[in-house]
Amino acid sequence: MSDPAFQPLVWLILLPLGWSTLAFALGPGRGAWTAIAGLATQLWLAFMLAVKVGAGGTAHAGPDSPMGTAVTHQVGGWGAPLGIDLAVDGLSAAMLLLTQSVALPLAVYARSYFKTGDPAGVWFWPLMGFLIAGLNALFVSADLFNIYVTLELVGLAAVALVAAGGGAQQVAAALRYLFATLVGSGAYLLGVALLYGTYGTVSIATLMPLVSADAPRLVWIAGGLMVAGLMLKTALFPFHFWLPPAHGGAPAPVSALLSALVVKASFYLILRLWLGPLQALLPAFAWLLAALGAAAIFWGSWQAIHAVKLKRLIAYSTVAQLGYLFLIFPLLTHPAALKAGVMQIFAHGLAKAGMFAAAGVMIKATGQDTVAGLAGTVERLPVTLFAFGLAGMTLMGLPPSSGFLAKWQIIEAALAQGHWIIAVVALAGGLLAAVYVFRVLRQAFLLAPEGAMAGGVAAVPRALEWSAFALAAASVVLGLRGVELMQLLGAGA
Amino acid sequence: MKRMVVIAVAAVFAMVLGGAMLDLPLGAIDLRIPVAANLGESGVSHPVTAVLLNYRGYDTLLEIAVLLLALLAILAVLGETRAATPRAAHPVLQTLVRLATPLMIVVAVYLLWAGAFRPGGAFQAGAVLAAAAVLLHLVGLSPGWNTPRLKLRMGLAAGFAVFLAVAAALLPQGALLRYPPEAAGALILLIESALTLSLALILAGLFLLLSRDEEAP
Amino acid sequence: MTGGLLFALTGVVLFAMGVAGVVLIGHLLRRILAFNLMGSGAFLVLVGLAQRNDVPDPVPQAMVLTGIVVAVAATALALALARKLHALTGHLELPEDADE
Amino acid sequence: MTFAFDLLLAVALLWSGWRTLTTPRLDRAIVLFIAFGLLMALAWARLSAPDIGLAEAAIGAGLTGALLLDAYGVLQRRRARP
Repeated sequence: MSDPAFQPLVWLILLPLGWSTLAFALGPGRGAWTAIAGLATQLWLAFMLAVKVGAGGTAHAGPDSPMGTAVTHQVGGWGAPLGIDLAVDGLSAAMLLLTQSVALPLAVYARSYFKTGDPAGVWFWPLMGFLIAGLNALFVSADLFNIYVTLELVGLAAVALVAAGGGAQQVAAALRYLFATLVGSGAYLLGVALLYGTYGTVSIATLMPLVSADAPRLVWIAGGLMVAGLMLKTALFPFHFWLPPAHGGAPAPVSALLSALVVKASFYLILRLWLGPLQALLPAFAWLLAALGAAAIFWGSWQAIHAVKLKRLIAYSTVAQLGYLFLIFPLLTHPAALKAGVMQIFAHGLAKAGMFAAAGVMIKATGQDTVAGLAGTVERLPVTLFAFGLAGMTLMGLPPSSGFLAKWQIIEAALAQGHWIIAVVALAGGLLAAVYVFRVLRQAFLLAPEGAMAGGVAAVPRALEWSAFALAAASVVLGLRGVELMQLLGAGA
Repeated sequence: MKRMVVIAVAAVFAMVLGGAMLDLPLGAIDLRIPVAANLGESGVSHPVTAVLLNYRGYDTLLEIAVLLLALLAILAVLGETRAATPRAAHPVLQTLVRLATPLMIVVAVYLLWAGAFRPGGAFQAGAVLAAAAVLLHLVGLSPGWNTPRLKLRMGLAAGFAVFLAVAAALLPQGALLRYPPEAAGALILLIESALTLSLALILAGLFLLLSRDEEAP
Repeated sequence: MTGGLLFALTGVVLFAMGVAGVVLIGHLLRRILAFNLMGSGAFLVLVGLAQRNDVPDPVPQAMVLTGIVVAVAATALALALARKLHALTGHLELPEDADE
Repeated sequence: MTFAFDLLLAVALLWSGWRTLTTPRLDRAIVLFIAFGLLMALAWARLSAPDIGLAEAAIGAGLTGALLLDAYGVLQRRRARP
């Protein structure tokens, strides 16, 4: 373990960059096994890192920052503020663990999903590699400008995945998404520029005491720009306009990656700024964010209940579920609030990946992307329907799923501080989720109309059904093993 | 209506932000001091190159990944299309470009070499080479690109791969991209040479790949 | 006022103009132009504000070099998508999004 | 004196940026954008950042301009043969 070359946090960035470059060199349609082997190793690395952080870290290279860092790495050996520091605390370790745990089953899923010759799958593997590398790099970075570069890496890879091999609808959705993500990171970059201008550094750890000591008006504007840009990238209501077409129109494995991980990255960053350098400033906006979150829950659920297409329904459900994340901001003084937020990130990440994967199976089997077309699928695709149901259970927040744990903690933190309104919103959101989940399940249990299924349900590879099931089941089982995750969050903070 | 509102909001934003900039005291930290103080160990004497490839070399590593990704994204978005067949330009123009190309290569090599101690470096050198490739295409002396074959893909990825490999190989030194001071100059030159080649190919590729969908069915 | 601060203020106005352009303009190529103005504005603020005492600062200069390359990458991808959309639909404006 | 030049340059930047967005003809907008890029290169030189000036001229104005002009050319040709 003391070998300087064995540093999980560094390899979590180098490895996906390496295998995506290799997949690119191997050529069109190649690289699936490279990706799966790489992701399996990364999952192991993320686990090792979480164990290390949970145990208190080894304080390698550099003192503990005020961010409560457990494991740090000074790239180039210079150290902040001259160089760039990487830092992993409980929150980052949790995000890394989630990223690899969602990506690995989805890679197995995608290998079966993109049959040879599918134009959407030609460059899928290197694109996915850059996406995962960008996410991992974002979660470990402790430098605001470096984070800008990782944001662009994630954003461009995500846009390319939406558009790859698609028709006019996908290309239009990708363009909408591209402009949203570029304006979002542009606003973030301007905020970083203002911070650098004010203090002369972009290192998170160096900035913390400086901002707390003295924050001129310019820093407030910088904070506002950064958070606004990241809200746009997280698709918080009313900035959600780009999400449903992009997540609803992309191929199922891509939708799953985007909904489960990509939108969480920008949310993570808001949280990171909130708990870190902008600590003194942001609480002024806490209720604004919570109100937008509540609006997202109601608007997203309403749209999901009325969606015609299956994947649209799931995409609107993402808009709603992202709303929960913003409910925690007024509650953050209570320790349960952060735990609730991270549990919700995990619950939604696993469940939504499972749900999109299951939807992909149903669409492949029935040949159409509509809720109405699902009639009769329960007999042919029991595993997939079960997966969809389990994922739905997590989204509704039923015990013993991780979604239940997340909502329970939000409500606990809300009631402890007398903010019962937040508890009411959280409960109402669960009921609305039940409406759209049961809308799908009810349709699937209906008998197929005569003649409509003339072609029958097409056979679907087992790997598709079972990887969807694994993700959905994980979202439920995590509810039983949530304590370990919560302990990790306490570490290094 | 929407138009007026957006323009008004933008104007107010610019005024508020501009106003907040006017009476800003100097920052608490001045990175010019450590940049200059460590220049001796950085392996180059031009401060911007030192920041770009040493102090903040990790940013540059990820930035090359973004550029390679953009090329890959364009390949994925446009799919299989036939390359545009260039129309042959006037012979005088062709001769001019033929003469200019070796000159541009010399300029690129100079820029690459100069980057160590004065303005210049891999990006500028790569851009000049890319411009030469685009000119050759525009006057009809070289064809457009199809889906790149193995050799071309290796060339496109080489710069990033070398950079990544050096970054990883330096881990036993204690950290990612931690150049030993005595070898820093040579390693940076190695990375920059590989980057120049790949950047030229990628930048030219952005143009040559985009200009091909002309002939798409 | 110093030159650095002057260019930083210019950058703020360019950024505001660029964002307003991206929001208001439907034509995709013009939107791409607007995005580039926005980026140039942010770059000017980054270097100009840091050099408001007119002493060159290599750190933001290197950051802007990185930023310019990222911006050209984004521009090229945006153009590829716009050209693809034009080839598929014959239009250079985004269609209304509908769930059907 | 130098400040007067900077002021002139700043005004020229804003003017060319504004015209890029508002001029009715697309080809003019692109040419104005390339002019804007060259003015940016000049501004970088004034900010003692010749590295950025070189990159801006080559990549910002040069490559981006070439990509835009090429896209414009394709649109014209597609329009010419429907």
